[in-house]
Amino acid sequence: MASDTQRILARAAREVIPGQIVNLGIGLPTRLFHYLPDEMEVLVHSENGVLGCRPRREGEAPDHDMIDSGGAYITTRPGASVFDSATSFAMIRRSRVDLTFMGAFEVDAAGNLANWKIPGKFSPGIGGAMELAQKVRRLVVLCSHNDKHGNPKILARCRLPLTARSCVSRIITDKAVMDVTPEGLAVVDIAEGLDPADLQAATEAALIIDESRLGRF
Amino acid sequence: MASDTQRILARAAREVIPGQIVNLGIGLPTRLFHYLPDEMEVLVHSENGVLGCRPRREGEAPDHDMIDSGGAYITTRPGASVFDSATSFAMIRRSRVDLTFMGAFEVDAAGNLANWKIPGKFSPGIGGAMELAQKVRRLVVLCSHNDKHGNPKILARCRLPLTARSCVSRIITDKAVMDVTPEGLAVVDIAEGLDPADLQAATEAALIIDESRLGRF
Amino acid sequence: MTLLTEKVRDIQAAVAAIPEGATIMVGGFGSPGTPFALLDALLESGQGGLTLIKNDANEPGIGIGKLIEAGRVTRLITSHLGLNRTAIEAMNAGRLEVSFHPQGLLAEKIRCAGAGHGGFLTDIGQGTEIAAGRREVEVDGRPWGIEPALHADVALVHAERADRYGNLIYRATASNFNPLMAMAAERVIAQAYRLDAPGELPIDAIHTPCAFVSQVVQVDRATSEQGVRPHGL
Amino acid sequence: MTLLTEKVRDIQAAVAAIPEGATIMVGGFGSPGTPFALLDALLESGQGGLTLIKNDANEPGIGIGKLIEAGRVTRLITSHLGLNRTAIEAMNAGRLEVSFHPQGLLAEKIRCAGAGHGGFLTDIGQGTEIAAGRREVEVDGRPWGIEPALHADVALVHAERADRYGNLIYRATASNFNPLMAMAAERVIAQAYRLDAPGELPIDAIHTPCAFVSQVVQVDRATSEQGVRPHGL
Repeated sequence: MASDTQRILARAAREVIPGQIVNLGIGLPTRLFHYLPDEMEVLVHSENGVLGCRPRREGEAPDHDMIDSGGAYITTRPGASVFDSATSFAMIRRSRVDLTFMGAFEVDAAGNLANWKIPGKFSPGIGGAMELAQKVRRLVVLCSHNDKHGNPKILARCRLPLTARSCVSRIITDKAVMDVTPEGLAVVDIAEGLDPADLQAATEAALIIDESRLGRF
Repeated sequence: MASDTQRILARAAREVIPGQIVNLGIGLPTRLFHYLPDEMEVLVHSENGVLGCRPRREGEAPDHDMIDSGGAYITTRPGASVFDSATSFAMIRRSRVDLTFMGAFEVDAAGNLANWKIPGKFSPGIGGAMELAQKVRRLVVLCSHNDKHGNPKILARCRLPLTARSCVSRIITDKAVMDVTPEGLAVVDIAEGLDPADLQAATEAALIIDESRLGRF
Repeated sequence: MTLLTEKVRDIQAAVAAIPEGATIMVGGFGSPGTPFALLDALLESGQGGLTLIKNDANEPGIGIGKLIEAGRVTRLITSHLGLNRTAIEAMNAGRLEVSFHPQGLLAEKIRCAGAGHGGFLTDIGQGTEIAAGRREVEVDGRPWGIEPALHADVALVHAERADRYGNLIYRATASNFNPLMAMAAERVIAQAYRLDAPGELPIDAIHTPCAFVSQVVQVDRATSEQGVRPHGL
Repeated sequence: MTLLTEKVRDIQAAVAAIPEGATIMVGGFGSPGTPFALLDALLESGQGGLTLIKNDANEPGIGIGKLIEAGRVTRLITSHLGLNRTAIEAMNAGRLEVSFHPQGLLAEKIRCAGAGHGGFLTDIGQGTEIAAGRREVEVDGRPWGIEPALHADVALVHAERADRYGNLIYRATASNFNPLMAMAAERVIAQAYRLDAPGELPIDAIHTPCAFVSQVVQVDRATSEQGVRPHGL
C-alpha cells in the first residue's frame, strides 16, 4: 500500500499540465520530480538558474556544475536552459513560472503561507521562497495534514511569520485536497476511507465540505 | 600636407594608452578608428553592444549583424565580446570605459559639453551621449576650433542644452590642445605656426597660456 | 502563459492578435536585430494608433519607418532618430509624438519591467533638461532620480535561432534591446531565422530562456534592402 | 581600471591586496560557482574583519565555511544558511552578524550596483517582516519598497574559461551570482579553470565582458571535497 507521502505526490502530479513550467520547493515537493514522466513536455525550474531539470538516471555520473536549488546533482531534458540568478528571479517575479509546489509549517483559510521561520528555533533565511510564493501563477502546498505531535497545520490564521499573504491556491495533504476560496477552504478530494467529520476534527480552519461532490484519493 | 581633420585625429591618437577601453563618438571621433594600429592592444567599445571593434578590411564582406553605433559595418579584433544594451550601458555608467572621444557644438571653460540639441533646429534625441559624457573616466572633445561661420565653439559658458556638466578633461581642435583645470582652460599644445594671441582671439573662453611650456602639433 | 507546446505560429496569425492602439516594444539598434518580417506583417495586418518603443526609428522605408510613414504610429518612445529624416519630419509636423530617453536609461526602464520592478534610481542627467520634472529620493545620503519601469502589451523581437519552446539565441550586435524586451512585455513574439526542436540549442548559449517568450515564428533572412544603408565609415 | 594587458595574476598576489575589513562578494550557489581556490588563498593570506556577500554559507569546512570557522568574517549578507550548521551556530552564538535578503532581491541589489543605479523599487515582501522598516515611494499609483544597491570593495568569482583580458564564460548552474557580482564590485578577481589568449573564446558565448574584470587567475579544477555533499535526491 502507498505511504502517505506517495499518495500526496501521486495526487500532486495530477496538478501538472503538459507544456507548463513548474518549480518544485525543497523537501517533499522535490520528490515530485520522479512522478513526472520523461515523455511529458514539462520544464522544471530551479531558482539557482536552470529551467528543464530532470533527475539523474541510475549510474549517470554527476556533473559538479549542475545542481538544483536543494543542492542535488541533476541533469537536463531537451529544451533546457541555464541562466544567472537575476534572470531566474525575473522569471519568478514576472509570473513566468506557471506552478510551484511548496512545503508548509502552517497554511491558513485565507491562503496565507508560513514556511521559512520559527522564531527562536529555525531561521536559516528565506532563500527564494518569498518571491516564489508571492509571484508564481499557481501555488500548491504539499504537507502532512498534522505535525508529528498531531497538531493541525491547516489553520484559521497563521501564527508564524508569513512567507507571503493570500498566495496559496490549493493544499494537498495526506487527508485532503483543499482549495482556497473567497468563502474559505473548500474540500475537493478526501482520503479514501476518511470520514468528513474526522477530517474537520484534524483541521483548525473551518472546511467547506459538499459530500455530493467529494472526490476520493 | 595634413588637413586640419587629419591633424586633430593624429594628435588624438596619442591620447590612447595600450590596454585601454575606448569609445569613439559618432562623426569625427569615429574616424580615429583608422589611427589605432592593429597590433595595439586597445578595445574599442561601441554602445550598441560590442567591445573590440575594428574597421572592416578592404574587400572584407559586411556582416549584416555587426555594426557600430554610427551604423557602419565593422568587424572585431581578438578579445572582442558582444552583449545587450543594458550590459553596454552598465559598462559606461560604472566607468569601465577608460576614454571617450566626442564631438561638440559647444564646450566651455568649466568642462561643460553641449553636443546633442540645437533647440528649434536639431533635436534627433540624445542617444548614448549623456551617459558616455557623464560617466566615462576621461572625455576628450574633438572638434573644429570655430564653426563654419568663424564663431568660437570654445566658450566661457555653454548656451545650448548640456549633454553633461563638468565632464570634459581635454579639448583637441585644429588650433590647440586644451585641458580643463580648476583655473580654466590651460593650453597644452598649439598648432604649428599659430600665434598664442590669435588662438585667444579665436576663443571665447579665457585661455591659460604658458609659452615656455607650450607644445606644437 | 502560453504552454511550451503551443508557441509556434504562422506569422500573420501571430500579429493579427495585436490589438488596435497597442503599446509595442520593437528590438533592434538600426537594422541589426530589427524584426523586419514581423513589422511588415503588422503593416499588412492594419492596426493603427500604436505606441512603439524602439531605440531608433530605423531608416526611411524600412522597419518601423514604414509604419510611421503609413500613419499607424501615434507615439514613439525612443533614444535617437538620427538615421530617419522622415520620422523627424513627422515629429516636427506634429504627426508623431516622440518621447526621448537617454539610451542606457531606455534600456534599463525596459529591463526594469522585465525584472518585475516598479522603477530604478539613477544619477544620469541630473542638472540637465532630461531630468527636468523627474522625482527624486535620497538614498545613502545622495539624491537619486526615480525612473519608472516601461511596460508594453507586446514585444516584437528578432533572434538568430529559436526552438519551438521559445528559447532564443541572438547574434553579434543584433542582440541590443532584444533580450531586454523579450523579458518585458506581456506578450512576446519572436521571429527567428532558424527554428529547431528542443534540445538542439546548446544550453549555455541560450540568451533568452523560453519562459519569457509567448510565440515563435520562423522567417527568411532579411533582404539586403533591410541591411544598413551605406553611411558612416 | 586595470589595463587589459595587465590582468593575469598569481593567486596569492591577487588576494594579498585585499584590505583588512573589506566587503567581499563571493559567487556561487552552494558549491557550483564558488571560487574555492580564491577563498583558500584568502584564508591563507590572513585578512579578518571581513563582510561577505554570498547567496549561502557553503557547507561546513569548505568555501566561506572555512573563513567563518576561522573567525575572519564579522558580517554575512546572504539569502539562506540551510546547508551550513556551523554558520547557523556562529549566528546564534552572536559570533557572526547575518543579514538576510530574499534571494532574488539579493541578486537585484547586487545587479543594481553593477548597473550603476542607486536602488530599485520592488513589491516583494510587502506586508511581511522582510519589508519592516523599508522606505516606500509611490509610482504609477502603487506603493513600492526602495531596495538600495549593494556595493562591495571586491568580488571573487569563478568561471569555467577566461582569456587574459578578463572575458569570462560560466558553465551550467555554476553561473548563478557570478555574472552579477563580476559587474558590481570595485575590484573583480576571477578564477578560471582555463585561461586562453584573447580571441580563443567565441564572442557570442562570453557572459562577462572583460571591461568589468580587474584580475584573472588560473586555478586547478575543484577537488571532490569541494563538490556537493550527498543530500537531497
